[in-house]
Amino acid sequence: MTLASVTGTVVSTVKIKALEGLKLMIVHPINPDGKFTGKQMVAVDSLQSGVGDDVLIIDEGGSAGIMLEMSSQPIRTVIAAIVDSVDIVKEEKNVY
Amino acid sequence: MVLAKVVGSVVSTIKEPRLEGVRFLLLEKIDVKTLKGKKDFVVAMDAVGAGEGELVFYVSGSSSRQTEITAGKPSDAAIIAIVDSFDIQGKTIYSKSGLAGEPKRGPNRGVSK
Amino acid sequence: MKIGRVTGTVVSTRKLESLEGIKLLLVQPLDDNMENNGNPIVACDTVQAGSGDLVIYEGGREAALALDNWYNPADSAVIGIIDQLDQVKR
Amino acid sequence: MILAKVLGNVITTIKVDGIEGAGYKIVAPCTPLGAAGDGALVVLDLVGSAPDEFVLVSQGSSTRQTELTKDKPVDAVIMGIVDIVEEEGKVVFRK
Repeated sequence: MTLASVTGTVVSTVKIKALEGLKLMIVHPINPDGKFTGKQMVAVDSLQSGVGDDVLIIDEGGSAGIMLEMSSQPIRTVIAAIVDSVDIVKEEKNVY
Repeated sequence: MVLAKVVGSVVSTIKEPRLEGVRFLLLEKIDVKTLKGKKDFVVAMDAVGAGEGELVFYVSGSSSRQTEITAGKPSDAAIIAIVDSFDIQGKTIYSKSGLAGEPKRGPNRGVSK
Repeated sequence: MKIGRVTGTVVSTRKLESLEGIKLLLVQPLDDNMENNGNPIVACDTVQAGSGDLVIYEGGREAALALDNWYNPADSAVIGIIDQLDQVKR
Repeated sequence: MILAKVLGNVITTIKVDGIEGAGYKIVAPCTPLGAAGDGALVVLDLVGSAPDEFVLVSQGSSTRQTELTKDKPVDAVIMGIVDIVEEEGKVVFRK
């Protein structure tokens, strides 16, 4: 799973059957400090997230199928959770 | 599988119902030669009871659903083992202290070179 | 499926039993412009491809399905030799 | 599959893989000439390799297609030890 920030929404009228009725969001992976990293993607949202929310995305077809209760669907990126908080241990000295 | 250090945890109330009761840990991938974090983060389900500061490795993709904790859940990364030690070309790079006894649990376990 | 060029072969004597008899090819993945893209991979041969051949290969779990003995952990297989390739210039 | 060089062993006692009889190794993906890059992977060793050996690594769900790894949480395995690599008609690596 990857931490990401919801940066926008996508509206599409002409689309494959599997995507009908599903909400699509643009998500951009972020580091724990909130900085953008990597490339943005489009994820299916079933949790009513909004622009600005930090979320956990899963980028794996089988998991997307489990979440959306579909099988052999051509969708692999889904929003799995809306993040409340990320706790990071303070950098301890001599951790290793 | 990829070696990573547990650097934190992620809390979420609104989530996919099947993810209820699962711990999400924040992992930072490490450089295996220097043990330094690579500023490359991933959130993984915890299937072994790992604690912050520990060195672990995780499986990705559909293989991550093959543990008791993650079976049937939407998951693309699961921690499957806590690393005791590892060596490169015969030289021990990392070793968790207290190997002989029961590993100490809790957030402030002593982990030293 | 992806496009690559066969650049050589790999020989392994100590290997899993399920891989016995399978020829292993060194395949250089190519990008949209037919330029080398990353490190070569090793793929199982199912079509008697040879060095220099332009081929299509499949990655992932489906790759092993191209082999007679498909129950093995192979994750890439050459499944076709390309005779001709037409591409629209972008 | 990719070519990789075995760097060393990974020892674990607390694990949930349910696998007995195979250990974990650290490997670095490398070129046919044996030059290893920066990246490193933890892989399950199914053939008994030693440090510095050149091996074949398979990744993904295919790696569950062995008797030992069936239905186990594994996404990378060593499945062969490389003896010879021949490139452009020339032997570029021989064990």
